Amino acid sequence: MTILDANTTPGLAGQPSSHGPRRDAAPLLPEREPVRVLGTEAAGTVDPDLLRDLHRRLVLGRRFNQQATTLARQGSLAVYPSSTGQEACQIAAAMVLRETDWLFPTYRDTLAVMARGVAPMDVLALMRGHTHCGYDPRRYRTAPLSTPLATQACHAVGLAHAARLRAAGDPGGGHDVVALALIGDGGTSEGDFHEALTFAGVLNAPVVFLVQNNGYAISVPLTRQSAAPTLAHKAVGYGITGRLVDGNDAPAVHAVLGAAVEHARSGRGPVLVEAITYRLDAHTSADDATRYRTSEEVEAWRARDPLTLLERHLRGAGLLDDAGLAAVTAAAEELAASMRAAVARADTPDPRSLFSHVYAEPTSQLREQAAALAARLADEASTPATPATPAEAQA
Amino acid sequence: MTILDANTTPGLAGQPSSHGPRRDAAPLLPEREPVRVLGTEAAGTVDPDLLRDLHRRLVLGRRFNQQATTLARQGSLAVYPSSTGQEACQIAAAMVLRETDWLFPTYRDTLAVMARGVAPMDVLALMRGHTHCGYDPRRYRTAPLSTPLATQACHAVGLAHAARLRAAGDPGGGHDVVALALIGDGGTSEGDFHEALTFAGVLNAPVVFLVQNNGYAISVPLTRQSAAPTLAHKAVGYGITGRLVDGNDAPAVHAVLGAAVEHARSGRGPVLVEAITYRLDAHTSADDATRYRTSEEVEAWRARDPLTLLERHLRGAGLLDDAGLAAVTAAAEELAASMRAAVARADTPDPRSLFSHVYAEPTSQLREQAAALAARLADEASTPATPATPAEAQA
Amino acid sequence: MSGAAGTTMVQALNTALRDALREDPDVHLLGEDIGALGGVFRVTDGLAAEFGTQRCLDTPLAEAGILGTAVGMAMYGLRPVVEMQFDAFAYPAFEQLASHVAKMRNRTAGRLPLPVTIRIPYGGGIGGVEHHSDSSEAYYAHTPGLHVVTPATVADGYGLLRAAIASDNPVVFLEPKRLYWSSERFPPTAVAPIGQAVVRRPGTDATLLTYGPSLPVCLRAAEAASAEGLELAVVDLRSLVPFDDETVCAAVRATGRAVVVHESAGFAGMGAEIAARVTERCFHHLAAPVLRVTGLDIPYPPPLLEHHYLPGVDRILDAVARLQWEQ
Amino acid sequence: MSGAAGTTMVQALNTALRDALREDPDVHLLGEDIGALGGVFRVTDGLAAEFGTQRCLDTPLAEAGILGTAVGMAMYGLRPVVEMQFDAFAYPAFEQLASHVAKMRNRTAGRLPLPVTIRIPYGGGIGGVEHHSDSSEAYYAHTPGLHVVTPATVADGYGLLRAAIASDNPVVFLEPKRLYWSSERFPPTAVAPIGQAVVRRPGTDATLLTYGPSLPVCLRAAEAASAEGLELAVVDLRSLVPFDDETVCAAVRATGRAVVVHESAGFAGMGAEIAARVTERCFHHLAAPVLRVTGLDIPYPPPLLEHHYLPGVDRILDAVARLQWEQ
Ligand SMILES: Cc1ncc(C[n+]2csc(CCOP(=O)(O)OP(=O)(O)O)c2C)c(N)n1
Ligand SMILES: Cc1ncc(C[n+]2csc(CCOP(=O)(O)OP(=O)(O)O)c2C)c(N)n1
Ligand SMILES: [Mg+2]
Ligand SMILES: [Mg+2]
Repeated sequence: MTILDANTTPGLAGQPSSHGPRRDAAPLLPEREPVRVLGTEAAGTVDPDLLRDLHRRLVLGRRFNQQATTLARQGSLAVYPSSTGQEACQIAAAMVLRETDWLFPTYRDTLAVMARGVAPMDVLALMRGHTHCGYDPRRYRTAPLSTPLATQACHAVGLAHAARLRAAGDPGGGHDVVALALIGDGGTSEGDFHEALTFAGVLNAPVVFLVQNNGYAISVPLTRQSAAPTLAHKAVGYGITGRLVDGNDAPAVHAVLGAAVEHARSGRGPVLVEAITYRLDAHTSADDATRYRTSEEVEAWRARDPLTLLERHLRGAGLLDDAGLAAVTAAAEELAASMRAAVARADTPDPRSLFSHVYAEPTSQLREQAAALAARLADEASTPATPATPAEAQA
Repeated sequence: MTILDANTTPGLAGQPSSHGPRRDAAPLLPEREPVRVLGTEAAGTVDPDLLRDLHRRLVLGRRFNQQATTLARQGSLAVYPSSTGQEACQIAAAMVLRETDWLFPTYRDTLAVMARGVAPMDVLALMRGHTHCGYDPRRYRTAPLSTPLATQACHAVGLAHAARLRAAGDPGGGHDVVALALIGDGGTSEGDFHEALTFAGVLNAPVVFLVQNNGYAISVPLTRQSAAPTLAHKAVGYGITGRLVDGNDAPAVHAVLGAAVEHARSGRGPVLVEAITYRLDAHTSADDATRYRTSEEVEAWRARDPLTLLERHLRGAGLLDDAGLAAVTAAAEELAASMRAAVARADTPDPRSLFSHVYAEPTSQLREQAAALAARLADEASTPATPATPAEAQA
Repeated sequence: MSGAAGTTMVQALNTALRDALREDPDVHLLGEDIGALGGVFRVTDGLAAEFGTQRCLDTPLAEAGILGTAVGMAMYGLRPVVEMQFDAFAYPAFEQLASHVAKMRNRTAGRLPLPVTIRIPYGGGIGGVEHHSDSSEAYYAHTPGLHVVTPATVADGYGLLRAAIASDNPVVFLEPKRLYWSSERFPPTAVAPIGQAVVRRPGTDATLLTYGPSLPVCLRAAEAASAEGLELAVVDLRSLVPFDDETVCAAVRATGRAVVVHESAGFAGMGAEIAARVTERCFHHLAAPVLRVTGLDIPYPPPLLEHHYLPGVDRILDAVARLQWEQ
Repeated sequence: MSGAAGTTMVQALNTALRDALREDPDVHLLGEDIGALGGVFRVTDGLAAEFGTQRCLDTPLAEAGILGTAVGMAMYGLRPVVEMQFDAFAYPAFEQLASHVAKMRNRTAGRLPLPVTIRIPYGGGIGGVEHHSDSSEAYYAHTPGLHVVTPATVADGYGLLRAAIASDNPVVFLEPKRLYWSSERFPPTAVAPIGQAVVRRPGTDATLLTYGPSLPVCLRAAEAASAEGLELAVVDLRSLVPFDDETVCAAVRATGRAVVVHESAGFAGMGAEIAARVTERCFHHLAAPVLRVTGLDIPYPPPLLEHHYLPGVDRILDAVARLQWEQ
């Protein structure tokens, strides 16, 4: 069996072999209703420590989103795309991964990236306008926050495939890596999403796609984005497993994603998980969500806030008391304070860095341009600043 | 009801409305085995005239493929991608359309284009190297043969959507148009295929996608192209109906495609039909198919040649005798002879045409370039031809 | 549409779309978030309300699909106007643009013209994060079969967009993001012809050749030079394809010196074409080589560094100074 | 690999890939039909047999997916070599190329270099039907972060491809289809440095600047000119990015006259950059403007007309004649 092999059934009856063998569709189709844990009997069987850990991370994540949104309003960040309401997905995505696994986030997945160990201000470097990616992707095994939608899904497949290739040559070398690609409901319409799933299926790559279906792509509702029964129904078209989970139910997301990651790791193929969730904030700090959705709708979802759902369960099960909550809240405030302090300390990037990493070695053209810039900067430094309008300063 | 409405079921239980309503998946899934007519009881119920018509067109189509391949070998065509073995799909695709419907063919779908009424040499103009498209797409409601794979699927959706928009404003205006997009199994991997299906589903456009799954994309077998149970299983991921048919069974393709076109026309939504077939010839006249497939495989499929299958049925049912066959064969020979004659007559295109249709009005830049070319041509005409090596003549 | 403070570029574009939708039932808009939201820059604000969600269609999030759908709509006789959300997010549609939009008329010997307008907000200077500030005009200008225009004034925003929509050619309509909120006093109403450059400022000593977001910068540079006694002419190309050789060459010949200014990366950029063709046509009138002041040959920088990337007044004046006045 | 008739370009490229696969286990090939078929031009012939279908991987038919997968592979430390089947079929991958391949090193401050080689057969002259003859080098050359090279000789086919694969930069490697079957006597074995142009023929009267498929045409033109007493130097750029200003400017200064020759459409093409930068740097050495002989500004024509489109010896000599010898 090569690493490309997958579970297959015999080909279509009566057709010569060039068209087959083909898979059985039934096991690939998602469940009819999203998987839920909270409010079901299963909730009682989840490890209390896991539940408390999830809760703590949700609280911290929520505070991170709030603080970053405030910083954006104050102009310290160019923009911030909050994941308030989607924290369960964010947190679970990072928690189910091993250190050697790779995460492929979008611009909205700042909490998942932070949960990989990246310092808050480094997560936000992109939005601060300081640098395109504030952390070392290799060190944290976390790709840069991807803005061009769905493109990162292809990268996840390639990386997962490469790891399998390495594992084949070096079984004990720590290459049993899973790649987890995050994507939004809107992103699933892009051609790159389709091509990534096609490659994943054919290569049987150890990759998991988590679609955070928050109901909107900026202003466009899911009903105008896709006519599919569920987005998880797309999986069968690639011969991969589709799963559907309540994205606001933290232990449910954790369980389904965890199973998906182990499915992929064990060579049983890629998994597409659709998590049904909602962003309670606007698309970004620059967006006006009242233009495209009603406050009734937002309130209906606020009642299903992942934090509320989990807190209610923890309280009911006697796993969280006021003291516990106070401790978590204090930690969250500390995080927020550290973010404010870091922003206050923030330095301006060095213009010489503009040329440092375009190529392995600068071309003669870039050396000339760097020298010209250096000369201009030296000039500016030596001449007294002339009053400039903001527009002129920019130009 | 707007033209964008589609049949839907209520949303996912327990989710507020922004994520739904969503469709029921079951009716969208394809049949487990390809639809067949020949060799089943249904064969007896098909109109004998239709069967004879199908047969006649298959014979003519086969001869067209053979003659065009020969012309390519002789250098009269730059290249020819034969559809030998796929004639049932080609013929049925054209037959199920009304004159007002539109066809969106690929390079391989020459027979379908001819069946729309285009003269053989005009179909082949692209391969002759004479012009990019030898016919008037508006007159024949047939898009140019598309070489960039899957791109035409988007055009089909846009055209179908536009026709519905016009129909809404002018119900009696003959705008109840269906667009039929042809595509290969390989083409389904392209992002444009995905985006076309996404748009078709959301717009509920009257479009039918016929995937001629001939088992190969040039040399790449289906098993390396997609891990899907069948390509028809992709449909559910877009909320559109998937159908599976034996592409070598002419009355079966005719029936399934005909039903699909009427499904689309009646506003019930797009349909994706996968027809399982095989190209008996190489990818094109320039391809060496022995590099990637065995003669055993080819022979196994030759036994399922659509022409053989239909002829066997017609003979068995007493619908075709030797005289009937001779008449059809004679018509095919006449077609072949007319193709040879047309090639012999073939003119060289006028170089001034290079500039005629780049823009609605030539730019001053193009006027300059056209004048320069005219001057060169005048020069050449007035100076005695100097002996040039072929390479120099080209350069 | 215009208040006391004047009409903004966004408003002018909005009015152009509204007028086109009113006058021609075949005009249809499609793109991401152009309906209820009115587009991320609000250029389509209110149009879905007035013309319905069919004629101002929120599409799925797939740029090749958007442009490919527009191609099919145009094949049926409609006149689609596509909005790409940002410059870099038009790249997924590059194949549809290069292989179909640009070629359909030609490959069908004129039988299938595609009157599609593709609106693309482009350029930087607005503090956008990566992939939100590309200047992609050279890609389009190099693709035969496309017209490529870009307004630098509010009046041209209206006039060129009307002309683009009315054109039977596919037109890439590049909207300088930096100028979206610039405003002019008089509401624009006239169609501006495609293919004609315009002299925005007369001058005798050297000629600045520019377009789109760099026009205001050039005008400021000319102002500054004038204060030092140098009169710089400023030409706004408006249309990159077709190119107005006549106006440009006349302006350059009159001064014998020229600097091309644009904000995209310089290497193999539009400025190279301008410099090359001006030199071919005006060589013996030139006292100095045509110089270029452009964006750097690096990926567009993060917001806090973008001012180093963008051509500014100083760099333009430096280039003018290098035009060898001693001769 | 080389018979009595010499080594062909296809064979040289094949050998380069084989040698790279042998020497470095991290090198992986991926593309459409590169396995059993050996590629439609047979450049990967025999490599799947020798190195297995994993290292010479037949992919699904999806160019963005191919390049995006290669990006991911490179992120894990592999050295992917992608084959695009034809020039125009690389367009679907344009977003991955422009927004990721070109930018990844820069946006990660050097932490995620992408040593990806993207082989693209390009150009016309082989009787290909539409979409099979595009010259797309200007799109890539205008995109900062990419290296762009193109061999014009069999030896460079080997040498530049080895250098491209060994490079830690992403390299767009453009293979002139017209030269695939040209052959040279000695089997190539040496790596050719990226970024260095080479003078293929010395000359004193004017300099032809060219690359890829147009080199042989320029050499024939120089031959013909020589017969009439004019000695034309011919420079083969080999590397469009980085650009070898030194070699090019020296060659132009030596003759004072230059013509750029390439086969892609002229408008905003690579020739514009060459003409503009040579003029900027050598203005006072020039007796005449740098002229361009290029493909026409039209979509690539059908095979029976392509000879009118391609720069030929006559057009080159015409341009040389227009270099104002009376001065
Ligand atoms: C290729 C591309 N096209 C367009 C955009 C602009 N854009 C940024 S976010 C967004 C909506 C994305 O929606 P979704 O995928 O559902 O993710 P969400 O924002 O809801 O997390 C759009 C259209 C982009 N970033 N990339
Ligand atoms: C976008 C694009 N990529 C690559 C090609 C080159 N190409 C031409 S035909 C072909 C195989 C197509 O296979 P399939 O879709 O199954 O159709 P078939 O040839 O079997 O009819 C390829 C790869 C192309 N024409 N367009
Ligand atoms: Mg969303
Ligand atoms: Mg096929």
